Amino acid sequence: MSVERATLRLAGLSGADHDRVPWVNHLVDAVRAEVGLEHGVTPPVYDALRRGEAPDLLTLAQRAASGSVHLRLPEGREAAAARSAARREVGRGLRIIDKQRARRDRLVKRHGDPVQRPWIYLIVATGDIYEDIPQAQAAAREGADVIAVIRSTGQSLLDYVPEGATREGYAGTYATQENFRLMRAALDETSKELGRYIRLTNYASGLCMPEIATLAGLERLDMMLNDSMYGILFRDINPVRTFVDQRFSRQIHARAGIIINTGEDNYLTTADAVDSAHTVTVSQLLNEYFAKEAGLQDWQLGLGHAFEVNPDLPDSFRIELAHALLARQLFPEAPLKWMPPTKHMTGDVFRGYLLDGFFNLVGAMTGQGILLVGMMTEAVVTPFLSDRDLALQNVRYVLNAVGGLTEDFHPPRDGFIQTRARQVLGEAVDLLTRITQEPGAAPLLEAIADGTFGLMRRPANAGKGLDGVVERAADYDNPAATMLEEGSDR
Amino acid sequence: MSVERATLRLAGLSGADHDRVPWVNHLVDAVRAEVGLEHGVTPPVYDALRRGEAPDLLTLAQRAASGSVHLRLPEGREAAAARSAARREVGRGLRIIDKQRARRDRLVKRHGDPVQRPWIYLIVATGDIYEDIPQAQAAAREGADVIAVIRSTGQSLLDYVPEGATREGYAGTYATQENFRLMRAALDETSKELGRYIRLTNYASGLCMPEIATLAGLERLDMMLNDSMYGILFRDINPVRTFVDQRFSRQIHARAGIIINTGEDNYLTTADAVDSAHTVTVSQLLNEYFAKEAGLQDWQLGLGHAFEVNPDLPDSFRIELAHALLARQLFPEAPLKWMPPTKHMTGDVFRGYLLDGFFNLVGAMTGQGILLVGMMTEAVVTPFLSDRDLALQNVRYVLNAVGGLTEDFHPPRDGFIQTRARQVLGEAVDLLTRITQEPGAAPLLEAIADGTFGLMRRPANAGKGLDGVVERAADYDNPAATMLEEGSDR
Amino acid sequence: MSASTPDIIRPYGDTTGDGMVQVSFTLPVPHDKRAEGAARQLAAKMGLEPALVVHAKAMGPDFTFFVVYGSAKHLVDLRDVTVVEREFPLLSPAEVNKAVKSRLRRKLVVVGACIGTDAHTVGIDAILNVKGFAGEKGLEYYREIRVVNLGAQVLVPELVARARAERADAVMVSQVVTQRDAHLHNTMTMSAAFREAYPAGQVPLLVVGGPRFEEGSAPKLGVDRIFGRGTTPAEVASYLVHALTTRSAAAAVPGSPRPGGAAAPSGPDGRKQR
Amino acid sequence: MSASTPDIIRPYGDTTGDGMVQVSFTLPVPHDKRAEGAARQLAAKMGLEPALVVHAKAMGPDFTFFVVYGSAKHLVDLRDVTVVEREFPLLSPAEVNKAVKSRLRRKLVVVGACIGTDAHTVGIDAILNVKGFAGEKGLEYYREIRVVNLGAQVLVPELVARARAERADAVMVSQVVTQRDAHLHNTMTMSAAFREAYPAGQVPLLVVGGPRFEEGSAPKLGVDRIFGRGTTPAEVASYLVHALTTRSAAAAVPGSPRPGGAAAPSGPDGRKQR
Ligand code: B12
Ligand code: B12
Ligand SMILES: Cc1ncc(COP(=O)(O)O)c(C=O)c1O
Ligand SMILES: Cc1ncc(COP(=O)(O)O)c(C=O)c1O
Repeated sequence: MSVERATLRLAGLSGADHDRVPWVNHLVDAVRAEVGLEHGVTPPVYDALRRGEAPDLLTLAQRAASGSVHLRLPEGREAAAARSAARREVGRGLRIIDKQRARRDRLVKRHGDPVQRPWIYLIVATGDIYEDIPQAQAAAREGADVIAVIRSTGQSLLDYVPEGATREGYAGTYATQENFRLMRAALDETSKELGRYIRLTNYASGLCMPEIATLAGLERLDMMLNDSMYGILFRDINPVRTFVDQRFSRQIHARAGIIINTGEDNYLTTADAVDSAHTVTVSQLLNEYFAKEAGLQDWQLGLGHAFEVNPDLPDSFRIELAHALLARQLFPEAPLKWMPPTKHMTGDVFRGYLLDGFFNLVGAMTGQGILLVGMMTEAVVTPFLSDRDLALQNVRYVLNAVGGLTEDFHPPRDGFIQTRARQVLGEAVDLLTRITQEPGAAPLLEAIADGTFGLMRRPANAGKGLDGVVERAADYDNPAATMLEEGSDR
Repeated sequence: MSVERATLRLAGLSGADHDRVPWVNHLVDAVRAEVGLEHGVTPPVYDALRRGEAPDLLTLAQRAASGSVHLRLPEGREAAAARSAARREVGRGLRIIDKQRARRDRLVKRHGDPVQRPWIYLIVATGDIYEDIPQAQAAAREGADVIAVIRSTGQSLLDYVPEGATREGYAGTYATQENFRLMRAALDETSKELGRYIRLTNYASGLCMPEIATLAGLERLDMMLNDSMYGILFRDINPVRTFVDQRFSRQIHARAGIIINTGEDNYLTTADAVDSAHTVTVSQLLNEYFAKEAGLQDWQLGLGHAFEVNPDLPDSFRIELAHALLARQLFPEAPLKWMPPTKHMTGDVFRGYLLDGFFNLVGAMTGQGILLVGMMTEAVVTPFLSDRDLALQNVRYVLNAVGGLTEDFHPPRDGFIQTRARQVLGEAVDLLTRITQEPGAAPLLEAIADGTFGLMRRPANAGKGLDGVVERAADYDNPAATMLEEGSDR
Repeated sequence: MSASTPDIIRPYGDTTGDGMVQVSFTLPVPHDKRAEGAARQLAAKMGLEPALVVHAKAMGPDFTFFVVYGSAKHLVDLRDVTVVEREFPLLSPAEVNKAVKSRLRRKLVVVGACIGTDAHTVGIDAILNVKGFAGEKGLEYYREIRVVNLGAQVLVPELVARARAERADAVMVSQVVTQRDAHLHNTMTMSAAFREAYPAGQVPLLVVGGPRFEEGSAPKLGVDRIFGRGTTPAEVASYLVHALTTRSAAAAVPGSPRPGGAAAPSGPDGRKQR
Repeated sequence: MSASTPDIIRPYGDTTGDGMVQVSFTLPVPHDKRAEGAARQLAAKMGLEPALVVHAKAMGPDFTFFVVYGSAKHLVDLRDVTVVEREFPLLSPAEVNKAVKSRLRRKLVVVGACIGTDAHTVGIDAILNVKGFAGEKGLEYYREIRVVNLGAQVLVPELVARARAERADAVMVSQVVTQRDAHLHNTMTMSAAFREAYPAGQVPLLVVGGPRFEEGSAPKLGVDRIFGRGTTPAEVASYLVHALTTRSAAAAVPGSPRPGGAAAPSGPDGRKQR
């Protein structure tokens, strides 16, 4: 369903009614009610426009909302005409995405990439875009290379994308097209000021994953959180819907030159980081597989992993080193995303600051691509301005003073670290073997239903958003999907 | 002069008048005034006792203070008799020291040594022995293996040792025999409670170095700060007095089984830790030389060095590693004392806590013997109770979680670390060569006079306490010195 | 040191009575001498005297971060500290089961959820799931307790409906996200909805938990009890037995106040029932 | 954000006006619920509301360490902040030399020391020695200034005697150790001794420095000026020129107050001269 709405967004439909219900929702709902969605939303819509039901998409959506348009499934030549109109309009959207990608390339060339690896990734999460902006700019000035705007709790389960600039998120700010635009513009300014292109990140997840991915492409976001199973496992979203939405979103990301960030860290917030280390590896492999299928390149794969081993465990740091090295060696070309301790952070902010220092050290020593900066107040509040500043100071010290330790770091083949890495890899292979041996037509869906991942059972015929899943008819047409597959732009 | 007072202390003279002037001072001053000190203090004193000027040492000292005894230099048989009486009495003191050493050995056997290296060394510094005690016990419970009671500012320039339990020190607590006793007793209790022998440290430095060393031996202190040149350079104490006092003190330490801690860290609080790294090495070599000369064993040489490189310098951490490794390799048998950042600590206590973490890491990775625990409030106050607790938590995390990194740490021969270590060693050798090439009878004294160390010129005929330096006469006798030299106890 | 603590105490740096406290904060002003003066003013208003601004750092052009050490002039009077001591005995699972069986004569029904948009289930799962927390089994493990765990992001009407359907004796709600007081708003909405949906006096026991509720705020939020950081399942089970059995006893005496210290009949605004 | 800051501000966590502050301290009580209540009481007295005790840890049997986050209800009024702005222009060494030469017509004599038992000379050396500080040369480098640096642990009578002998225009004293207010006691002893030893109005300029003096406390301590953390030699040299030349001008008018804001004729106790 959200794939169809995303398609309309590509065709240029935006905005919402006075109840903040987006026009794309009205129009898709109307099509669904009158003709069904199994043929795609564009055939009835462009047919209606051709028939003069409305002068343009927006008016059509408005009229549809009040029930005053007639929609039908065109056939024959009319269908062909509707299709080609749709393709033309949707192509415009794709060309905007292409232009934004080109613009990013130009800006990166002009302002430059960060000088160091890992790139420094920081979160802002005030809930108010107008507080987020100065905080993001401040963070960039202090050294952040990537700014992630965390989403409000609950947005993932909204079956629409809110509209406009928002100031009322809880523990995060709504992902809206306008918020994207405002933040990107602010960071463009800051990039210029700093002579370094500052990347912007948000979340393509939840019930509106495809639409948000599309908006990200249109507004030149640079990275998106986008995991193949996160919505299923952690948001109880229907698995089929998730895989469908995910494919479309990743095609958009591939097209837009957006780096995806996957969510393996989440496994470790509920499961134990030592016992379940191999599930991280398995998830990375699955994410890689689906990403390649959707056309993403290696440099776009910000596969995730995290420093979540209980710090009271003997040799906990070296266990982390082993895990981080394993990921590094399995995906040598990917800009791995290394995420900080959260579960074992406490109200002792001094201890937290220290742990974050050693997390940074693992990141530096194992050549991670993206370093999500840890906050000493992790267990207390969403980050304060000063937390970010202190955290960046921590990163700078470690990269600058300690980073070179790589030269002296040579874990012996039969030493603790290499042995641990081999063990985790072995467990991952075992798990994958078990999954492929699941009986049934779709072993992965079966495995998910069986609770293989994160101990959560998620059957394919349950979960949120299930009613938005529609089986395609033989004549299903979606010009966006087609053009993304072809790589064409008109 | 203090050597003579120390000798009287060994002979059992203690206490002070109502103005808190110790009786040893009264008696030595009286001898000096009436006969001079060039023959040693004991011949006139034991001669007077033999002549019945007083029934015992204490009464003699009291009468001497009021000018009511007659003192003279005994000759011939009388001299021999006085000598042997003195030897007998001073021998008692040495036997107390021997007993305390045996007692330490027994207690260590009973309670055990710390399980890990480095030993964890913590400072208390309230100025009030009755606040110090619970703080020291708390620190031990949290993991400290060694407690150092910092001295009040100014004590080093007092030409007497204060008496009794004291509560009025500034930024440290007076070193007195009673304070030593109280703290040692409290820590004996705590050792029993914890099943781990907790060591106690103080400072044998300043104008009363030999007396304090003696009191330390008598009260079973386990380590003493004792540097061959600290007093000269940092307290402007006369060089000759310092070397004389130092020799005697170290003989006492050797006898008492006390580990000395040298003060190379001090060079780096005024000079730059990179430029002057080699002065640390030179000082370590000198301290080793003088220590061996005084009979100290390798296991008693807590040679000092410190983490004082400017943390803003690129690779600062690896420079520290190079310096720490160099010391480790030059003195493989010595329990090196590794000291935390102080100069570059600021009011940013979070940053300070992080730096201390990486300081701890160097300590663990290079196998240091004694780790002086750094405090996040270094730039602010003498440590709070909570600072110590947090600092110990820091140490525990690093030793436990990160310490094993040693296994993976192999600085390549031509890499940054080994190259830097070789450079420092080269500079140290050059400096020693230059010193031995100084013209004059005592090249080291000349070098000190010339400002070779710490850029401070300290001529041999100047400095505080010069008037307490007396050239020995041919018949100089000091039974303590003799017995220490001989290793005899009666 | 130990033995008897005096009634009046002050913070302790390294000497009894020194009052020493560490504070850090950000002021929305550029870093200059005026900013440092402003920091000192704030410290003085907080009662620190003397106060030393030991660290001040510009964070961009508009903000300055400060670290201050100072002696707090306030005295802490331990006699004024009201401790919500556990108002019930801690029971073993066997004792809980026995008590439920003998006093309720049926299984005790618990319905739990993370409400609102909160998706942090680890805390409530720690209490409810068999797996439990800190070595203690969760409520599911108790033979005489029936647990219905609705999981995350449950809407209040849904929770009320389910509680009614299951004839819940107790409703357990977790709230972890506190930004903009989300936990307080959600809890109050929930308790209001229950009072609306049930006849007076028949509302199930309302229990909320989460790491950042203020102690003693249960009446204000309209719930019976709050559990905070580090709660263990046994505490919760013991509380349920205590509260429900006292309540059923009290119910015999019409008009008697509801049990559980926190459930005093009037909230701070003078009326608990809306 | 920038442009004009409002007059009334509050601490900033992540939202304008949220007042968020971090506090840590130790209370001399065993760690239990009462201790946490005591911590909340202290936080409340410091004006934090709400206040969350986010960390509490026993430190042995008698002490508990706390970390608290909370919203400080205090408002900071920037209009009430009195900033001791530099009351003199910052001069280059050449300008200082020229001013001394033309106005004093002789070398300016400075006698410096760490007094009492304080042996921290790095600070005063940074100001006086040629080597200097933060890239600026120290006062020894100035052709028209004669520096007598007495070093560490100088006794006050010794300092007074030397200042008289050298006919010092200014006496510079450093105090770094602050435990038990050592720096304050030593400074007051020093200033009293100078007032004793010199006829009224002829006391040399008394300047103290160190990282932990309270701003604005010069009158209380009986000195002319205090320099704090991060002082540079040029600031001190410029101040000397300013203070001494204003003073010599003022000296022409008998009875006129001494120059330098801090040297107002009466201290807080109403009489500066003892
Ligand atoms: C794990 C975790 C997650 C996991 C949650 C997985 C899951 N299934 O629960 C994931 C990764 C999904 C997640 C996501 C988010 N999280 Co989160 N998360 C955490 C983390 C790291 C640990 C929380 C935890 O599990 N604690 C362990 C449990 C056992 O403790 P507890 O919850 O306190 O429970 C105990 C007691 O409080 C009590 N209790 C709790 N509930 C109840 C209920 C009853 C009835 C009773 C009796 C007792 C009780 O008993 C429990 C056992 O003792 C914390 C940071 C931290 N270190 O605390 C952040 C944290 C809670 N998360 C936070 C945020 C903001 C989010 C997001 C909203 C971020 C975003 N915008 O995307 C998202 C979205 C989630 C959402 N919609 O709510 C913030 C909340 C900030 C605030 N104060 O408002 C925190 C503090 C991190 C931070 N500093 O930013 N998170
Ligand atoms: C270096 C140092 C030492 C060196 C000193 C070497 C020397 N020759 O000075 C040594 C190792 C000898 C030392 C010893 C001790 N130290 Co120390 N030391 C420090 C340290 C690490 C740095 C101080 C420093 O040099 N700062 C750099 C200079 C440039 O800064 P500054 O002094 O603030 O000076 C600037 C301004 O304040 C101003 N200024 C200062 N003086 C003056 C004077 C005038 C006239 C003017 C105009 C300006 C001015 O201008 C300067 C340039 O901007 C600090 C910790 C820290 N990181 O701050 C502890 C510290 C100062 N030491 C401390 C202590 C307790 C001691 C001892 C007393 C410990 C003991 N009991 O043994 C001993 C004994 C010394 C004694 N008798 O006084 C404490 C003081 C605690 C307190 N607040 O009371 C500190 C804070 C460490 C701690 N947390 O315990 N120390
Ligand atoms: C991969 C991934 N997607 C999405 C999210 C965001 O969660 P929600 O969808 O609840 O906004 C997260 C949270 O960290 C994540 O890790
Ligand atoms: C080697 C050594 N001796 C002695 C001291 C103590 O100084 P003081 O003699 O001033 O008490 C120190 C100070 O750290 C030191 O390092």
